[in-house]
Amino acid sequence: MTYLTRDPIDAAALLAEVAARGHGGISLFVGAVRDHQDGRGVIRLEYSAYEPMAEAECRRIVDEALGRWPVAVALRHRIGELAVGDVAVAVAAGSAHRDEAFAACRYVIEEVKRRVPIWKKEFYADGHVEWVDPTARRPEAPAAALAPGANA
Amino acid sequence: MTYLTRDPIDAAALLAEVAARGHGGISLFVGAVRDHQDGRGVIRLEYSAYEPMAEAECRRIVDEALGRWPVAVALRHRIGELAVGDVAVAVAAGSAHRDEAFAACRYVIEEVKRRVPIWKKEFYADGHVEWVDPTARRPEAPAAALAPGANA
Amino acid sequence: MTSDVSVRVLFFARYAELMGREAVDLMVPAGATVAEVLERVRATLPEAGRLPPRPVCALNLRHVKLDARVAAGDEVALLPPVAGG
Amino acid sequence: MTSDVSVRVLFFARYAELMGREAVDLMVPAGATVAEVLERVRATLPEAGRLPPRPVCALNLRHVKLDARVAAGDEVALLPPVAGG
Repeated sequence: MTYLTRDPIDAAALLAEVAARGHGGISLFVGAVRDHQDGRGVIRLEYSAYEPMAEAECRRIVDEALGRWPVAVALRHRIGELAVGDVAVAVAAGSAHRDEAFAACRYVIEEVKRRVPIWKKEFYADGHVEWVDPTARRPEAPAAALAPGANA
Repeated sequence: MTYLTRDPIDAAALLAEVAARGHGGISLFVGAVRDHQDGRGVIRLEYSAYEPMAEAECRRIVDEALGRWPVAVALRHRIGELAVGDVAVAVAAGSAHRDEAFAACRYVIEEVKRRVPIWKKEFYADGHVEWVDPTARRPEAPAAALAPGANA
Repeated sequence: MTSDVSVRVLFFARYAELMGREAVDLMVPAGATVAEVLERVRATLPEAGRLPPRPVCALNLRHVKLDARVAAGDEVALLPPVAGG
Repeated sequence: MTSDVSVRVLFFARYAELMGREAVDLMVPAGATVAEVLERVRATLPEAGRLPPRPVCALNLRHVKLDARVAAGDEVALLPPVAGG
């Protein structure tokens, strides 16, 4: 696996991956497990994935970023069981200038959250267990919104 | 000194400073010394500062970010002699949600570059030495643009 | 005359729990759409009544619309709302 | 009748090189503006002719407009275009 990992994510290693002598700016985003969600205490969670598609979709997203901006990009998403504070995802984008670095980093994390088939089961302090559905408060997105070409 | 340092900047330490159990997102920006500037090869550079004002201005910028967004912020700017690839500045912003983390991180780095009295002397491969003037291609900003209240 | 082909349908996360399984192999007419594969799933497995009417689907590791057509050996995946990051 | 007060004027980076010094102590009328302090600098030090007509200035560690007024013991700094980050 290139983009998915069952091991802890080392954010500093991602910085090193995109560092280059011509890169003046690196934007790094680190997503960690919060201790709360919608007002409920979270104890731990499990990420699962449609692994071959998640890998392919991550590669497509990274390639899209490389095509749009003159950047180097590193991306890692952890799967398996995570505790509060654990890093779930990290994205690093390095470029000669910070505008491109920020734009590429933001693009990758937004697309990862929107498109990559990874699911999260949260275990709450009150004993409940739930699959997280970020679309639950909005109408369910039609499949067309996720079809190729819809991001242009 | 709190925000200025003559020692190498440890970006991972800044991540740790803003990590908290309620923080799901951390945006980190790392600015490093590029090997080129306007097409010329850069060998090394020296950052100098009006140190007490630079410290005060960094604190004001961080306080502004804390007042605008529910974030934790860490900021470090290196001064003295730096080589290509050395980290010159790092900003980390942690928040419950990534929008705020990105916004605060971006705000801090933009304001640092705009307002903090730090100067950069670049030593080029061709033997030239120059004070970097980011305003050189635009009309010189009037003092009023930097006066208190002008950022609202 | 149309020949039938075998496709594999995958269920993930909450859908796997609703279905009580992670996959099923089905025969469908060659050139059937993903929507027709879903109809065959519903006709074959009663638990499929718990799935949303138009789930997000992938075909061979790519998101597709429901009018995409399948071929022999294709892998169709039903994807609950994703929650990575 | 206005009494004179002492203020310290600081030069940094390229301005320090142009001036050949990093600071000068000057007497100015109490309540003088930063613009008037600059005039006094120009009247006192010929090298000040190399400075821009309206440099960015700070008074006691804060950016100010040129009409800000100084008091005894104040520190006025002339700031070349900054280049941090």
